[in-house]
Amino acid sequence: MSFSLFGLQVLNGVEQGLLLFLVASGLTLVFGVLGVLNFAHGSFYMLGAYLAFWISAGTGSLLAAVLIGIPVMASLGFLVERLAIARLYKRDHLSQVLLTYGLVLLFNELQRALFGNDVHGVDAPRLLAFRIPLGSAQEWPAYRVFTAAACIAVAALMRQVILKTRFGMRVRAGASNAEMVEALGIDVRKLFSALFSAGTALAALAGMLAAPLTTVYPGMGENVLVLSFVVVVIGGIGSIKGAFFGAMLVGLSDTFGKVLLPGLASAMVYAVMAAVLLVRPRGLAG
Amino acid sequence: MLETEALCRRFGALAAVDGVSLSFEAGKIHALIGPNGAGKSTLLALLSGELRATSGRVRLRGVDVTHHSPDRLSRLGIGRSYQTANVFAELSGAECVWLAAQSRAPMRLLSRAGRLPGAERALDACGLSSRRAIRASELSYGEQRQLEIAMVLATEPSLLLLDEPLAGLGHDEAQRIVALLREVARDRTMILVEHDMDAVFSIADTVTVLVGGRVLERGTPQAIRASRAVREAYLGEEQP
Amino acid sequence: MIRRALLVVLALALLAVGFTGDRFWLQFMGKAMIGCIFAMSLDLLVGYTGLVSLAHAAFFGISAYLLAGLSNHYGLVSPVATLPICLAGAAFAAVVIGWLSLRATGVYFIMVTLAFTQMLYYLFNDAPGLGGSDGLYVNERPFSGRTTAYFAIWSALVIVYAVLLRVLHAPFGHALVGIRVNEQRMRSLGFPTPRYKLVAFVIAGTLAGLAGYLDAALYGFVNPAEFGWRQSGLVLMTVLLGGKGTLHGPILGALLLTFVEHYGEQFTVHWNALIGALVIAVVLFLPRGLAGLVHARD
Amino acid sequence: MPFSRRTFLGATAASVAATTRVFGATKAKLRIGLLLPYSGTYAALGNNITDAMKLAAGERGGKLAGREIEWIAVDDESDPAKAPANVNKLIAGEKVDILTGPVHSGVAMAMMQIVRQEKTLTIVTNAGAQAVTGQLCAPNVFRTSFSNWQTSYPCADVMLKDGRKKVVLMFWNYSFGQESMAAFKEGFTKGGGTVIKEIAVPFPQTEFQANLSEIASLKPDAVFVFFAGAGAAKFVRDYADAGLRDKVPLYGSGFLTEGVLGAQGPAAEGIKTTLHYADSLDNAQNRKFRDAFKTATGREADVYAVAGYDTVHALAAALEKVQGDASAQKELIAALEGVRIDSPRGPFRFSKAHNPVQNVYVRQVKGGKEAVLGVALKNAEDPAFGCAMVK
Repeated sequence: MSFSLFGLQVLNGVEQGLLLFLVASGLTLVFGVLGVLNFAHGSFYMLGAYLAFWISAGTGSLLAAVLIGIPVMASLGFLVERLAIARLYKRDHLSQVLLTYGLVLLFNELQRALFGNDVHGVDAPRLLAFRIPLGSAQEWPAYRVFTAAACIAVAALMRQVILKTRFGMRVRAGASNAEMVEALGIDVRKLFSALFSAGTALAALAGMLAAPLTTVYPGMGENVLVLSFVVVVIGGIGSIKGAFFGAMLVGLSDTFGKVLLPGLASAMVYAVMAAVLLVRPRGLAG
Repeated sequence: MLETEALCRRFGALAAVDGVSLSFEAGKIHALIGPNGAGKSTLLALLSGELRATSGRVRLRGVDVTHHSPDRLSRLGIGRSYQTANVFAELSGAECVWLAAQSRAPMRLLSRAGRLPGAERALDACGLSSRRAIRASELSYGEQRQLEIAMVLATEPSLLLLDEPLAGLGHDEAQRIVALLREVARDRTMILVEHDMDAVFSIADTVTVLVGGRVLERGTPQAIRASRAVREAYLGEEQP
Repeated sequence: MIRRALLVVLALALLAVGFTGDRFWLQFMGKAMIGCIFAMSLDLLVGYTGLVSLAHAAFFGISAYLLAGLSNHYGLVSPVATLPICLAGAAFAAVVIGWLSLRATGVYFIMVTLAFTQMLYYLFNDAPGLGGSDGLYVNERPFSGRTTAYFAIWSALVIVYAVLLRVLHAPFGHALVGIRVNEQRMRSLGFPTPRYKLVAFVIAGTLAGLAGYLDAALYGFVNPAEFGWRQSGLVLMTVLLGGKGTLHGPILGALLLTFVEHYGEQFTVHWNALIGALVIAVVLFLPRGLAGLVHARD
Repeated sequence: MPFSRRTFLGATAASVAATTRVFGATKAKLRIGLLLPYSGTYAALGNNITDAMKLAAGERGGKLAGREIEWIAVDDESDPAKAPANVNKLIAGEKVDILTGPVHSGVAMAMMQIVRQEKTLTIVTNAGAQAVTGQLCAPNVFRTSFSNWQTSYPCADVMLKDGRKKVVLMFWNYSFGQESMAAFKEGFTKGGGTVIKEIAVPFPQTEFQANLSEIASLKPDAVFVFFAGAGAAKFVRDYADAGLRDKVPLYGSGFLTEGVLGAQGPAAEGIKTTLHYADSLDNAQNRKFRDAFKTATGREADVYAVAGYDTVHALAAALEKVQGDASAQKELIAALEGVRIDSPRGPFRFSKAHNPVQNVYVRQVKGGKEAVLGVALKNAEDPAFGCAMVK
């Protein structure tokens, strides 16, 4: 592999990791603070992508889709938390896994009923419909660069919110010790609702941003879900920073796995996860 | 019997136990006292293997056991109880003790368990024979503490580590436990962490005062009572 | 008492199906009983030891593939030879995967087991030499004829039930429950809990291997889809629907799911939503599963 | 003797009249089992096949050789792990006269295992696994769709004629992709071409960037790929986005653009593929079929629907030869073997291995539509490796 190709592949891996990070960040927040293993996170990603397709097909604007879709998905997240997740905080992981798995089945049917089974393409905003040369032979669409930048921006924003705001302080406190937060007189119910909505919105945002890149199809949430779990676990549950490095690791190992060990590429990511956990049983940040 | 040598345990920047070297003589009751956060429970957890020492050594009968797992230490004769009654709520008293006694038998997958004389003795010793069939969760708190000690005894330990065995008990119940502890300690070594100073001074053979993760003073109850340093650092702030 | 009587009636009813000779019911109930064995074996981990494993389908699949390999490449067919080899293979895999995964706890344990399942799935799915995504046939099957296979499965179910009952009432079983309730306490009492958990993991994995063996023997077909996390998830769902922490719960769950899958589809095209709603309802309102209902009446 | 749809329909009408007289109202319904995906990734395919089968039946007055039809559909979820139970449900439980389906090859393999034993008359309506009409071929198993070989082998010739000598292969690493590549390679190397790299992408992953960079650095004459469905949609967009479309021409088995042209948009322009059907095939049958399908379902017909459509027509023609008596299996099989129909895809008959003998067309995406450039291989017949029925 030539040096320039190597550099290109690193770029590919990082780019793949960034989008994965956006999905995984919501998952790790919910996981870390609420203690809930949310299998429906992938469904929120999928619904986000479908909304992006549906609204942008109607209005011709992806931006409009994001502006309308995010509040819709945040409300959906709020409802799901109130009606189902809130009853699980004191229950074991098995119940959480199964309840959210049940939600996955329901959301899949919802998608079928609302949008049908076809594969749809979503066009990138016209403003970004140009390409940037990358080396001599390959180009990158500007939209791909934009999503990568958007992911970095969201990551930076999240960092600011978590480190600098009152909400962020509560989230951090909740992640380390939920009982303590309660003892400090913070309304944990509200905090949890808000956080779950935020997590849902993050997943949906990731789906919307990804829609022009990935196309929109049934079952798209599940592939992403399993990979995000890998990211979260590698990073250490509840750690945004860990999720970031986990996403990079997964993105890079998947990219290089495909190029160097094509026969074992799929197993690669899981092997990396197993290896990380055998050395650090609570993830990179744990 | 049990010795520590420059034992340390850090949590990040905080040294909860900071260079503790102690020797616990066999057949005696040793009390660990000190203000909250002095590192007593941490020290106990280090001795029982539940926490790993950052540095330093623990020796049991001269053998280095610093990084042994809790179950291995238990099989070497160290039994331990916790700050709150730590019993199996769903099981009856007899079953709890019986289960504890099973830890000494080899792993048995298929055979039915017979009666275990050790378990019976432990139940008797703790005065729970008449309450044997009652579910642990339905016993009074004092009885649960008795049961916990019975479970430890069923593992036939030679050294007992007890973390605040009197915590949360009324006067009468505490008296009962103190009597029980005296009885139990007859042929065993005992290290206990306790806040009830009357109880400590009445049953302990030696008292060790920990402050800020270090040993401040060590001696007979009389000597400790008399120590000015202890008074200033500890007894002054917290009424015995 | 009532429960025991009901179970005996159920066992006899299942036995009676074997004498009908009806090819549909033989396979249908045969599959259902394999589901029972599979779910019971997982319950040993989930319900009794408190270990939520997503690797369970791996042992099912390994044993099934071993049978295919033995039959196709070595001409070994007789259950006397193949069953012990397949079970040993599943047990060995369980030792390795269990030993590695049990170093993690809680959610991390769930995720490591998921990683191993996925690794095996892709290994078998991507390797044409192992049949690839199309799977493999078991050219010669250990049991001649459906009726023989059915009775073999029935006997296996009864034996597994009896063995698990015995194990759970032995000191070992009590120790597992103790570990689920409070592992730290069990350790300080002197139980080498990692070893107990590993033994439980291996027993469960071996029994899952038995289920996989029977499945391959019944249908003569193995496929990587048997490894996937969806299969592991499905059997978890079975255990929870039926009621974890009991032996009859998983049996109820497996039978119920088999029937719901069969008839639910005729009821509505959105039958996956039906199953989703059922799962959610059970989690929220019947935390002890269907077995909880039976207990309530006891 | 291939005969046109019109004379064929005329014959049908006559024989319907005849059979009604013979069997009257006492004739039991014909039970046709459909083992198809109605949920999951392939649900759209399952629905199209089903609707086209019903459309064909409707064209025949809802009856085949005078017998009313009872459709028994089972959602196979494209899950091979559940396949044996689902097949058992249809064959032993529902006691179907004729089994049709599935889409997924893994499910087809499970199905083959059972139908070879049970001798149920089976018509495979999509899955292209070579073995179905190769190693595992059986007198009671027919296929109305294609074999993987048929969709890829002819493309080798097309590429060589276009002057592409050094190519990279890229495919989803599962049996469909592997078999397509093997067939292509066979034809391509025989014709003097060189495969400089084979890139296997784990199925069903849709992250292609790493491999696109590889292709860009290899600079081949062209790339031949196998992807389908959502993966195909994404691949084609990524390929164009990477700026490769204009530098390295893209070829593929027809599934690369089938059913996903809308999702691919302008990215698909210029891609050449080979397949036994194209939406724009210019013949009367195709126009009539597409109109009828659109009217009945509101959706555009596609290659999957064609297979369903032909299944019912072929079956009807054969059943008429045996007066609707599906239990006379030997005669029914012989009748099916003799069936010649004018399908929307062109002339259609079964080979000795019971796989379709059909034209394979070269298609190119022009203006968002699939334009037919010509016939890549006329009356393409699968080599049926390992089939005992081919002497």
